[in-house]
Amino acid sequence: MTILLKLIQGIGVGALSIAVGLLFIGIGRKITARIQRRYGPPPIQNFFDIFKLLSKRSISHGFAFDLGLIAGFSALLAAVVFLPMGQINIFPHNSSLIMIIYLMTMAYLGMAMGVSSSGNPNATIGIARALTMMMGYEVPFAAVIFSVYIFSRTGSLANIVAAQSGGFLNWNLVRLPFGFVAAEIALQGMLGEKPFDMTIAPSEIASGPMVEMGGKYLGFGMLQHSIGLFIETGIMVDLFLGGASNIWIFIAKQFVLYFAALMINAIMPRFRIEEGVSFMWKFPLLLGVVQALIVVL
Amino acid sequence: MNSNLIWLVALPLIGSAVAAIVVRYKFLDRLITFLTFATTLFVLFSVHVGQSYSWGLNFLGTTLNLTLNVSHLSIFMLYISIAFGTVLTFYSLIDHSRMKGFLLLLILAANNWIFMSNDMVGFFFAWELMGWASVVSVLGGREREKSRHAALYYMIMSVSGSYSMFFGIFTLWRLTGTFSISANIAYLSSIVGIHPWWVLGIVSLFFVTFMIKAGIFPFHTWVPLAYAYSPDAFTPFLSAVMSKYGIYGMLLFMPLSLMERGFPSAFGGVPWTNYIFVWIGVITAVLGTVLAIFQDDVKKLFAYSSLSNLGYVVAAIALFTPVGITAGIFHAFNHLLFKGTLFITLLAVISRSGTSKLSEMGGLWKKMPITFFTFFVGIASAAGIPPFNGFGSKWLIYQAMIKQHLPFATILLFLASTGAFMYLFKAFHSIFLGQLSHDYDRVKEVSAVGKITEFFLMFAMTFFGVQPGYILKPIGAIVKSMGLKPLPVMANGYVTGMFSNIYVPLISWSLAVSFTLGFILFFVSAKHKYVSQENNYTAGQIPEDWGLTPETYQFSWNFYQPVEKLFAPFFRIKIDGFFRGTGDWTKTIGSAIKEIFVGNAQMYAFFAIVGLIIFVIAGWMA
Amino acid sequence: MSQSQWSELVNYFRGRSMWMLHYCTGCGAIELPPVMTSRWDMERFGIIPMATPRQADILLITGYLSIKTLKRVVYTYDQMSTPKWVLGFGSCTINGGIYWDSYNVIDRLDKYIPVDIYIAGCMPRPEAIMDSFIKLREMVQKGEAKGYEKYTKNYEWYKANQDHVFGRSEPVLRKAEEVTKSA
Amino acid sequence: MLKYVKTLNSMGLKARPLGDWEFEVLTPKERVAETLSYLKGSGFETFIHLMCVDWIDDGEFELVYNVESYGEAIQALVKTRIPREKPSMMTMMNLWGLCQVYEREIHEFFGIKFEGNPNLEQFFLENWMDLPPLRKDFDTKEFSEELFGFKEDESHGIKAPERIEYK
Repeated sequence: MTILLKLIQGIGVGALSIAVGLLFIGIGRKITARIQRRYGPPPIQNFFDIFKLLSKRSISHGFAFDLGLIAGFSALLAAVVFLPMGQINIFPHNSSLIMIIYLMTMAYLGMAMGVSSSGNPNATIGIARALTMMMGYEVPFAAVIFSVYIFSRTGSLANIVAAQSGGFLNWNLVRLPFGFVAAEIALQGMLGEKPFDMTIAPSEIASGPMVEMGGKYLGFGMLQHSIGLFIETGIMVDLFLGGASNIWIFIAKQFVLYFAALMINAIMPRFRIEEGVSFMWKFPLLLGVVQALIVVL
Repeated sequence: MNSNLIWLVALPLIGSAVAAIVVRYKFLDRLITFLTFATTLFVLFSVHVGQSYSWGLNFLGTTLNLTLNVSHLSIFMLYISIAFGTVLTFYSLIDHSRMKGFLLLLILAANNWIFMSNDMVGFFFAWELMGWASVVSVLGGREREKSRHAALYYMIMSVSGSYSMFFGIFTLWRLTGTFSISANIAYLSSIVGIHPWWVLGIVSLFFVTFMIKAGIFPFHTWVPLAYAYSPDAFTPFLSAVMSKYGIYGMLLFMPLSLMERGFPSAFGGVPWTNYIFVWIGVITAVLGTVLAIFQDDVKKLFAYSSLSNLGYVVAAIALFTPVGITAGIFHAFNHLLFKGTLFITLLAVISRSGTSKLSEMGGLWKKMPITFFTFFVGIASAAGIPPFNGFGSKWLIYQAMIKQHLPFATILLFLASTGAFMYLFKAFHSIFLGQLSHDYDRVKEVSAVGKITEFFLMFAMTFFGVQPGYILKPIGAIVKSMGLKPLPVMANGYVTGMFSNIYVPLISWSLAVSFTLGFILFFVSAKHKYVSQENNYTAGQIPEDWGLTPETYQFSWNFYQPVEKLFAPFFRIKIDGFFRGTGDWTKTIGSAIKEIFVGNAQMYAFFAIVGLIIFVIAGWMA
Repeated sequence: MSQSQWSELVNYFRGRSMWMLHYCTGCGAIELPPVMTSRWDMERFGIIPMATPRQADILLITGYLSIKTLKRVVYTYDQMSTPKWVLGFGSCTINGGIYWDSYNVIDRLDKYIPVDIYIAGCMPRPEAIMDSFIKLREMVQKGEAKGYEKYTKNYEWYKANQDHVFGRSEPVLRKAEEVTKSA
Repeated sequence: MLKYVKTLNSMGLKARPLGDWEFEVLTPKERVAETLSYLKGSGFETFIHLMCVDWIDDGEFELVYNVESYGEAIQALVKTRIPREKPSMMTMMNLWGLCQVYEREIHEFFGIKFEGNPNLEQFFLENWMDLPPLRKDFDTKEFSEELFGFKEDESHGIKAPERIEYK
């Protein structure tokens, strides 16, 4: 019975993350449009897009292509159930942050496998850029999460949230400010927003990994992006903003983080790849290391 | 007295002799090799912890006791090495590389002896046997000239390591009068509080050997050469099993808890000797990763990858905490499994494509789907992706490092892990994905034997990923035998780190459910049709008039060019700063080091003489 | 939900989200930036530019097409997945425009691929483009924009027209013997 | 500039200034290489363009080599006429490698053969079998009607503009 309950809960959380992610992207499009003095699409535009994509015919390059795209979506769906979000916490004893990060890696691997098996060099160039950028932002982010680990004496997100309970002053945002800034910059890279959006460069490499994806494949890609957005901002909320008491506050906090990322996105040009990586290894990493030093000493 | 122990050594020797007689008949040679491995595995089932066997040997008037002893660690190592050897020899029954079965059997004999030996003479003899047999094995690579050079290089390193160990053994013998390993270690741990520097010196002599064998920085230089130019069927064994001898040796000496009593602690409650060793491991991991990213030869790439993984292992076991040792041994096992698998699939790929250059392959996944999936599971394991087996150990290593409050080492290890993802994907893409060249139109999938092996390996990697308990329990026994508190392994798969827990089957269930949902969504949505690989952005049009061919669209050359640009200053430092230097002094030292590493005949002769002198001194001291 | 209701729903969503691949051949491409950016902002109708034919629903041909270009347009059109629509932009796609008697520029686009909407003008103003988007959206939502089905049904005719242009095996004009082949 | 005109005139070529920054040289076909190498040697190092004019009534093609001296900011037009029947010209690739492409284009559109140019294959056109299209005796309207099936009053109701006849 509990298994069934957990199953339903898990599917519910998955659906929620998709819906919230899509809505976020939609609102993000609207906000970006307003910053650029446009009217912008309706916030639910992404739901139209998803519906259209899933109902549109598409081409495939073979089973590896299919499997890769499904893996990209499903692995993230599998990861999101371990994320504590407000009062929804399906597996409270299994929310190891590193586990979630490695589960997300599976999604990237699947995605990379799928798009590269199409044989389109633009896709592979995009993937190579994405992996390079990943090496860039994961290092400062690792510095931050290990600082938080040592600081909170736990590696489980649920316990990290519990350790921050009791008001604003207990949030890691206040206690570990350098780490927060570093993680925020790393988050920008994780979300693939400008100035770190060299992976998806429509004018240079024909939108990179997505070049051969159409119809439902692109739909899966969008779903993956929306869940990824949900998880990444969710991790940040759990790590720094003290989690939340219920799901709505949690989503609100997530949106605050996403909003900040959007603002930077709307006004920034794009880095070259090695510039992006070296930026990540200078300023955010320095902050992360400073934070780690403060925590350890 | 358990005479079955002696069979573990004798059987491979007999098999080796028989195989050497029929070495001309290649299949027979391979068959005997496989049967011997299988029989040895069968004999191993009758071996249990605590058994021992010894016999006297009259040597220069004194009686020498050769002892075989089965500890928790040895039986673990024996099982994994022989089992992997059996799988490998089964697979290579029908491959075309120039590996000699009898040499592999000699190594097996040495392997069993090393893992069981409780006296240093036997240990040293087996070590030498293993070393020489593997040097000769390396000789049979595809590129004769290069493999000869690699073998020579490997030989030099291995011989210098042996001298060092020889010196260590005789020093110890002179101090204690016995060759027994356990007695010597007990002696060392008794005097470590009084003469820490002495103990450090003696142990270093051994550790140099072990580090050379495991290919740890700064003794890693032979690894890429020997791996890349050894016969393709031998490389899996070299990488998966033989690199573990060094780890085994280190683990033998680790219970000294190195200098805990004699030296002050560094950061995080780790004795500073161990602390340095942790950093050596971390540097190895990062160095291996960064260098692997730029390789074009796939075997070299995975050689550096092995380097990196052994760096992880060393960093973990050097902590000498329950989590660290568990994580280290677990990772050593996982590395054996996935890197063995990867090298086996490479054997399949290289024998079919005829090249080991990444830039010349591509698109093989349609031709070799099972090999492709095996490779995929292999790299997923190597990247530490759940639910495959590499995940648990990497996760535990992070836990162990964080527990000792070593954030910087952990960050660097994490960097190595992300970098690992990069080079693994590079290999994956360049071999299997991308455009298929017309040269490989006639490439076929591996034979039935190969398929069975690949399915088995895939199963093994998934099984030990989902159920790590089966491997964590014996490791727990090892940890206990070292006098530490083993990790609580609640049920199979429930891993408790010090910082958080994971229940691996839960991850697998979650993945299973989500994949089901993904497939349902995939098949519910609109239909798709399959198109050929030419039908991508060139729109089905191959502009051969412009001198472009499908291979032109294979993106595998200079795969990580931006990263190369990023690391370019460091490479400059290495060449300009280190060898050319800022002054004559540096120049002299630099050229001397260069001499050693580049190696001409005089230098090797010089090495031999130095070794001889050490030998004489050791004898005199004895 | 019945079949027709379902397709009505699908058509509604398709009309609300149309992604465009702009094939910029001629001078007309310069009219697109104002359409995309803040002056007219086509994103408010869910229309955004896409980088590859795989992702696109609308193929917007902005100008004259030489024989070589037309070949690529046909490839691109074939690479797009159904449902897909073509917008012919400017006089050039209608009757060749100022290139009406050129030796190398085709005159009518819908001989070679089915065009759902033509936008007349040389050049059409951005309002005209926006208007055509709205028209297309109405047509899609009513289920009238069926150019891709016409293409499948009359493929032989289209193919013959394409081959007539691409696959010439003898001179078009009678004065062939005067061609100074020796030159 | 005048010194070049003077020198060229003294070489027996007809040269005259066309403005402040341009002068033309009329040469017979055989002396083009000589003239151009003289100009290149005296500072006209940049080859800008090779043009062709179809003087159909004279039965001649006129080739115009446009070179420029950046140092003095003047251009020279070296003009030569060749008969329309079996037109041929020697290549100038040994002076400027760039000429290869221009000569290929001229060959494609006018049918002039350039001796010594290794590659005169089709460049812009595909599958072209008619008269070279930029010759005056090539009827583009008829071609267009024949190939693209264009009729002037075809259902669009748009009347095509009157065709300008070139004299």
